[in-house]
Parts: sequence; C-alpha cells; structure tokens
Amino acid sequence: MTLYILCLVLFCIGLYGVLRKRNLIKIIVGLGIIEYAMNLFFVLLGYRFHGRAPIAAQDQNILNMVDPLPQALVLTSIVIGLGVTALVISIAIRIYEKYGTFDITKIKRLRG
Amino acid sequence: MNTATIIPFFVIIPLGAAFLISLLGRLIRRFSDIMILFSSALLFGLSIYARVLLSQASGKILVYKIGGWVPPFGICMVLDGLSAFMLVTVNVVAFFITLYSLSYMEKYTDKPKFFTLFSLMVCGMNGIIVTGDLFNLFVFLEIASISSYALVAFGTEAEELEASFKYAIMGSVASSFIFLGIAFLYGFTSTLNMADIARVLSIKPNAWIVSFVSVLFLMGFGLKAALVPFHAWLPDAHPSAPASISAMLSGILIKTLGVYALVRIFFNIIGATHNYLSILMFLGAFSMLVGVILALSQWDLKRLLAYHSISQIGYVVLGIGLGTPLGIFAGLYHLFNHSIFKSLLFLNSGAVDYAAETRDLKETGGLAKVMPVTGWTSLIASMSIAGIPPFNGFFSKLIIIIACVQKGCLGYALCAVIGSILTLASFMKVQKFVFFGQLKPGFQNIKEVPLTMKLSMICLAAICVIGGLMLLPSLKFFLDDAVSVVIQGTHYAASVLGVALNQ
Amino acid sequence: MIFAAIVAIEVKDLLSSVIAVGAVGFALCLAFLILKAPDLAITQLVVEILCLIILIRATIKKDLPLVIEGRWVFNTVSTLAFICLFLFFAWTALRELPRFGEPIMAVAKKYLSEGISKTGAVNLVTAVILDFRAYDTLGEATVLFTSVIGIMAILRRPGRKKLKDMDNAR
Amino acid sequence: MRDNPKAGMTLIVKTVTRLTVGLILIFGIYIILHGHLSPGGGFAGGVIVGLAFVHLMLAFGKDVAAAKISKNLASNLESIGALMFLSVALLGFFGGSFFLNILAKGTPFKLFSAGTIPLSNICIGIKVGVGLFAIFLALVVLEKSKEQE
Repeated sequence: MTLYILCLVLFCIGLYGVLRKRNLIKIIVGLGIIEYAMNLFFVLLGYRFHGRAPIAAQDQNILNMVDPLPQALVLTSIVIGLGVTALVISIAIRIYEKYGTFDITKIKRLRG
Repeated sequence: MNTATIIPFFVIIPLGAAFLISLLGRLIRRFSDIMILFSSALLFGLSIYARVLLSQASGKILVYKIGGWVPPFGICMVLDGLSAFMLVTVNVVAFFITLYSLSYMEKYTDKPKFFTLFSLMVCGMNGIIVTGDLFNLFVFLEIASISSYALVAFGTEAEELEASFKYAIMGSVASSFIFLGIAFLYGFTSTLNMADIARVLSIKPNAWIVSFVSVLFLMGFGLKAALVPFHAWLPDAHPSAPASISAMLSGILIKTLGVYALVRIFFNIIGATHNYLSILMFLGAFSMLVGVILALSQWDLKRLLAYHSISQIGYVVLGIGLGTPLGIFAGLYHLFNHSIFKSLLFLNSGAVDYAAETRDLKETGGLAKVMPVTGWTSLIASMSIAGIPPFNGFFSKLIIIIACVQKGCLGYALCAVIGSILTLASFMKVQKFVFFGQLKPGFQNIKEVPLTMKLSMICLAAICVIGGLMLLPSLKFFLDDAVSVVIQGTHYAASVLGVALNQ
Repeated sequence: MIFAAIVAIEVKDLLSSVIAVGAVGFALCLAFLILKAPDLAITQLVVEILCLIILIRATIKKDLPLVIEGRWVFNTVSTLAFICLFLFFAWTALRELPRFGEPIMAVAKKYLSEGISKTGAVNLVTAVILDFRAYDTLGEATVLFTSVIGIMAILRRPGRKKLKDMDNAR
Repeated sequence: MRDNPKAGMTLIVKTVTRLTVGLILIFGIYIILHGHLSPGGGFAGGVIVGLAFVHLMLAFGKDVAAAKISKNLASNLESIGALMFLSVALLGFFGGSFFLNILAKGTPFKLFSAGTIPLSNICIGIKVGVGLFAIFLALVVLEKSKEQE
C-alpha cells in the first residue's frame, strides 16, 4: 500500500516537472520520470511475497513465481518510452538549432 | 481458415507496405508512390469486403485468435459492427488522402519517409480498431501517435517543430494516464482482454476504482480527442502539418484515438452509467461552443478549420453522450460525415496553399475563378459542415438536435443550433475571402492543382453529396449494426467470449 | 529514488539534472532486481545508458539560466492542488486493489503452469512476449521502427524544397 | 580500425575501447541467442549491440564507426529486420493462424528449442541494435553539419 502511494508520488513529481518547468530538457526529464513511475507501478502489481523470478530451473518445480505478464508488458512499455524520449529529444535539438534556446517562454511564435 | 482470417490483414498490409517502402523507396524511383497507392486501395476494398462478410456472419461478430491462443490468454482481434464502421471510414479517407499526397508532397523532400510514416499511422489506427485487448490498444495507439508527432514536424520549420513538441508532450502525458488506467484495471481484474475485463467487472461489486480508472481514461482519451479543457495542442498541431496530414489528423486520427476508444471503453467495458453520459454530454456541448467561438476570430485558413474540428468533435461526443439509440446513431453518422468533409476542407486549404503560397484570409480572394475545382468542392464541403440541406452534414446535425429534444435536453439542443449558426457564419467568411469576391492581383496566373489532387477532392465532394443517402433503409444497416453494438453495452463480453470459445 | 527525482526536476544546471535522472533510472533497475524481474533490470539498465548518452550529448555546452515569469505562484499552486486531488483519489482507489504482494493472477497462473510445455521456452517472460502476446511485440518493434524513421525524418535537412527546385521538378 | 589521432578521445580510451568493443558485441549476441533460456532477449541484446557501436563512435569519432556501418546500410538493415519479424509472424499462417508457433518445440533448456521464439529474438535484435545506432548517427551527423555551417 505504502509502496503504491510512493510510486504515485514519483508519478506526480514527474507530472509537476512536465507542467511547471520552462525548459525543454526539464520537460523531457519529467516525462522520463513519469515513465519510470508507471513501469515501477505495474511491476509492483505483479509482485508476490517470497516469489521467484519467472525463469524455470532444471532441478526445481514451478512454485510461487512472480507474475510474468506485467513484466512482459513493462518490457514493451520501456521500449515505447525509449522511442518517445528519443523522438522528443530530436525535436528539442532541432528547436534549439532554430531558436538558440531551450526556454519555452522565449519560444512562442505560435499563439495558444 | 475461416472468414475471420481477413482481420489481421488490416494490420499486416500497411505494416508490410511501410517496411518495404523504407527498404526500397530510395532504390527504385516511384516505388513508394506505387506501393502506397496499392496498399491503401487494397485496404479500401478489404474494409468494404469485411463489412459484407460481417453481415453474413452469425451474431454479427467475428473473432480472430492470434497464435491460436484462447482469448483471455492470447490476444484476439474483434470485428463487430462498430469496428467495421470505423474501418470503412478510416480506409476510405486514407485512400483519398493518399491519392492527394502523391502530388502534394512534391513540395517536401524525402517522400519515401513520408509514406512510410503515413502507412504506419494507418496501421496504428487499424490496429486500434480491430484489437480486442486493452494493452494492445495502448501499443497501437502509441504507433499512431508517434508517427503523427513525426509527421507534424515533417517540414522541419520552426513553427512546425514547436507545434510538434507541444503535441508530443501532451500526447505522451495522455498516454501515461491511459497506461496508468490499464495498470489499475489489471491490478483489479488480473486480465487484459477487453471482453474478459467487462465480465470480471460485472461480477465484482462496482467500486471506487472503476470511477477513478474512468476518470484517468477520460483525461487520456479526451486529450487525444481534443475535447475542450484538453484541446490546447490541436490548433497548433493541425495547421503546422502538411495539408494531407492535417486532413488525416483532423479527419480520422482524433476520432479513432479519442472517440472510438472512449466509446469502446465506456460503453462496452465499463458500462455507461448516467453520470458518465452526462459528463460526456457536457464536454461535448462545451467543446462545440468554445471551438466555434474561437474559430470565428481566426484569419489563418487552416487554424480556423482546426478550431472547427474541436467544435465538430463536440457534436459527435454530444450525440454519443445522449445514450439513446437515435443519439448514438446521429453521433456516429456525424463522425462519418465529419471525416469526409473536414478532410475535404483541409485538402482544399492545402490546394490553396499549394497554388497561391498563402493561407491568410486577408491576402487571398477570388480564387474560384482560377481554381474552379477547388472552389466548388470547398463550397460543397462548407455547406455540408454548416448544415445546409441536401448535404450530409445537415442530416446528421438535424438528427442530433432531434435526439436532444427527444431526451428532453432542450439546453443542449439550443447549444447545437447556436453552434451550427456560428459555423455557417464563419464558413461564409471563408468562402467570401478565399474563393469569391475580387481576384487579387498577383493571383492572375496561378494554375489549378495537379490531376490526382483534383480527383481526390472531387470524389470526397461526391461522397458529401450522396452521404445523405445513407439514411435510406437499404444502406442504413451500415450504421445500425454499429449503433446496436454500442447500445448492447457490456453484452459485448458475452458475445466475444462466446464466439471465441465456440470456434 | 524520489529524492533523486526531486533533484532532477529542481536543480538549476541541466547537466546535473540529467545525471540525477540517470540515478533514478539505476535505482529503478535495482528495484526491478529486488522485485524479481531480471529481464526488466537488464533492459532498463541498457536503455538507461543509451538515454543518458543521448541526453548528455544534447545538453552539453548548452546551459542557460532559468527565468521566472509572472503568475508563478498561481500556476504552482494550481498544479500542486491538482496533484493533491489526484493523489487523494488514487489513494481511495488503491484501497480496493488487492494487497501488495498478493496479486490475483487469474490469467498468469495458466502462463506459469502451461508456459513451458506449450512454448518450450524456459524464460517465461520471453514465452509471454514472443508467443502468447507476440502481436504486442510486433507492435512494440513497430513503435521503435516508427520512432527511428521519425527521427531520421525530423533530422534531415533541408526540409522543404526550394521554390527553384520545384519549378525544375514541374 | 585505423587510428586517426585528431578524431575522438585520448589514447587510453581508444585502447580500452578496442579491447572491449568485441566483448560487448559478443555479450549482446549471447543475450540475444539465449533469450528464451536466461534473462534478456532480443531487446536487451539489441540495445547492447547498438551500444557497442555507439561506444566505438564516441571513442574514435564518427568516421571510423560510420565506415563499419553507414547510415543507409543501417536503415536498410533495420527494415530487413522488421520484415523478417513480420515474416516469422506470417509463417504462422502455414500452420493456420497468424503468429502461430509452428516449429518444433524441442526439449526445454536446450539452445535449439522453443520453436520460433529464438528466430523472433534474432530479428528483433538486429532491428533494435541497428535502429538505435541509426538514431545516434543521425544525431551526430546533425551536429557535425551544424558546425560546418
């Protein structure tokens, strides 16, 4: 229970970073933290006390392994996160090249 | 091998086309053009064929089990009335936009990359529509959104990059809300198959967690659909993209990612209650009015159209939020019509941009004389969006208003009428300043756009004109099946699991 | 981890912020190991390294002072209020989840009991991602492919053809 | 590996890199091939392979690494990897269903077991490794061309 809440606190820190920071790199960092928090949350959901890693060994029976499904999903989600982060960074680099700054208060050629 | 085998091809064809284009597009000239045209024409035909197959299938539902695993354990693909309807909408629009982009994209460098991304976007949308698994929906949603982030920035100018960054950040936050929602649902039900989740949720006592999850989904998909409190990215992203991509984004992407997913989750998985419906109705009416009022003061053609997208999405959501069969019917019908005429309008604006090199309403004028095809098709589309009789927009708006009155929501009906009048006003302005009136000097010798662009605009305009015919009884089954899927709500679970287990 | 995350958000210098986020990532990797997810730990580790390299290359030599604009207090307060509201509702929802360490595992039991005999893979996570849910993995590979193509499209130059070239092309 | 003293980092870094890159590559390939037996798999292994090339590029400068794999080759290889994965999926149609695992399962704990899973792992490994390298190369080429302007 406490772990879940702490994990969501991490999520909220990332959210705060995305919403409040005025620097492109900081926003990307916030996005990364959101992704970490989500992944951690999903893995926490699949944990069992005294569980074993879901890899069978030759001499042991399959007993009390942790849930493999969230781990598979989180693997997918890590890779998706990598893709998104890389894309956003490349956009940020191009923006830096055009404007010479990472500060979004100075980047407002578009009206809201 | 049975008839359900057709379903995975909606994903395989665009995916294979994308990989092949990126591999061979640079080596063989014109390969990318031919390949993309071939694949989208094939998808167009296949989607209509799938609709025909569906009406022959027993129980009006087809389920395909990937890898032969039985549903709660493997992933299954589901084709029912609603998804067949969405497939036809997406693939029809995508086909005409492909035709249009063949000439339009000559303005940009590196056409093979454009078509690769375009094809991936279609693949993502088709994947969202046919999937029967919640996490799989998330994965394909990411494919569609990542390719759209990249496509918005395709011109690599300063404004485009900025709009794309904004869009990418808001889109990723939306995705993270959706992912968190999926995580909560998995923790609660311990399954990911949509039908199975619906079954488990109907057994377990209704709890706080379901409301929390639906709020998360509402935020996530609302961001993707650009409902009003979450709309900030849309007016930047849509005008900045190349015109054919604006047409895709506005015409079908926000509907597939936003409205379809919302409908699927709220009606078929969680089961719509009165509270959700009233939230949806309120958001719909709110976006309808705010969108159209903001649109009135715009002078950039594409930006004006983008605000109208918000407003029209409001109509769709209002219709669906009514929850009565007539309301849902009208909402879905309006969704189809809006895809057609809004993509047509964006294509028109692209044609204006292509020929006259400007999108500012103050600079253009009298273009109908030199560009007759663009002028007339845009007149048809404008009348259609404003709801003038013989065109399709009129019928769907009329039915939405009737449905509102039937349910006794006179306030919402009034909102819809006001929105419609304001839409008419703003499109009168567009027609006056762009296509009619005095032909400005300097535009004397511009030419009409190339053949494929003309062809696709004419075809879309023709669909606008005959769209009203869909109310005829012989064609009405197309919509009725979709409506019945939504109305039956969580009965979805029983039918999907039943079909899957019997096969 | 939370401490490192706060540092990452609040620190003024961009490079230290990036390094702090690296610390969060490595802590996450350790957490995965403790939670018995070695596959994830490996993947997280290598992905983290790659992200850090890219981020550091992006930020190096490009530091700048932070500015504080007007309405700062109002915006912060509204954001914090939203977050508090979010956490409160999350807390009420979390109470109805199964207790930590005792998941329901309705579907997963079948994966555990039949995974090896049905797929022949000993690593059950691999069995899940490449056999039971291989279609997801196809989607995931496609996401990466999309982002690679997207990055190459964004980073290409020049983005538009010049007018001169267009006239030649016609 | 021709040595170009002007590009890249110091001699120490270069020497160490020369020793370790091979090891890192082999480790990546090991992880890819044993994905169905031990932790890891196509993604982790692919990222490691990609990192080996990135490592090379950081130490020796862009030209040496680009000589090993050019940008076009990288993106072509990536498409080929993706197509191979799709065709592994389509292979299932011979058995009657998309993504059906049709090859013989073999005995567990052996390297050649688990049907199509190792094949898919190899495809993903190629795709991911080369794709990440392509991303990095694109970023570096961009910075270089900016300096020249």
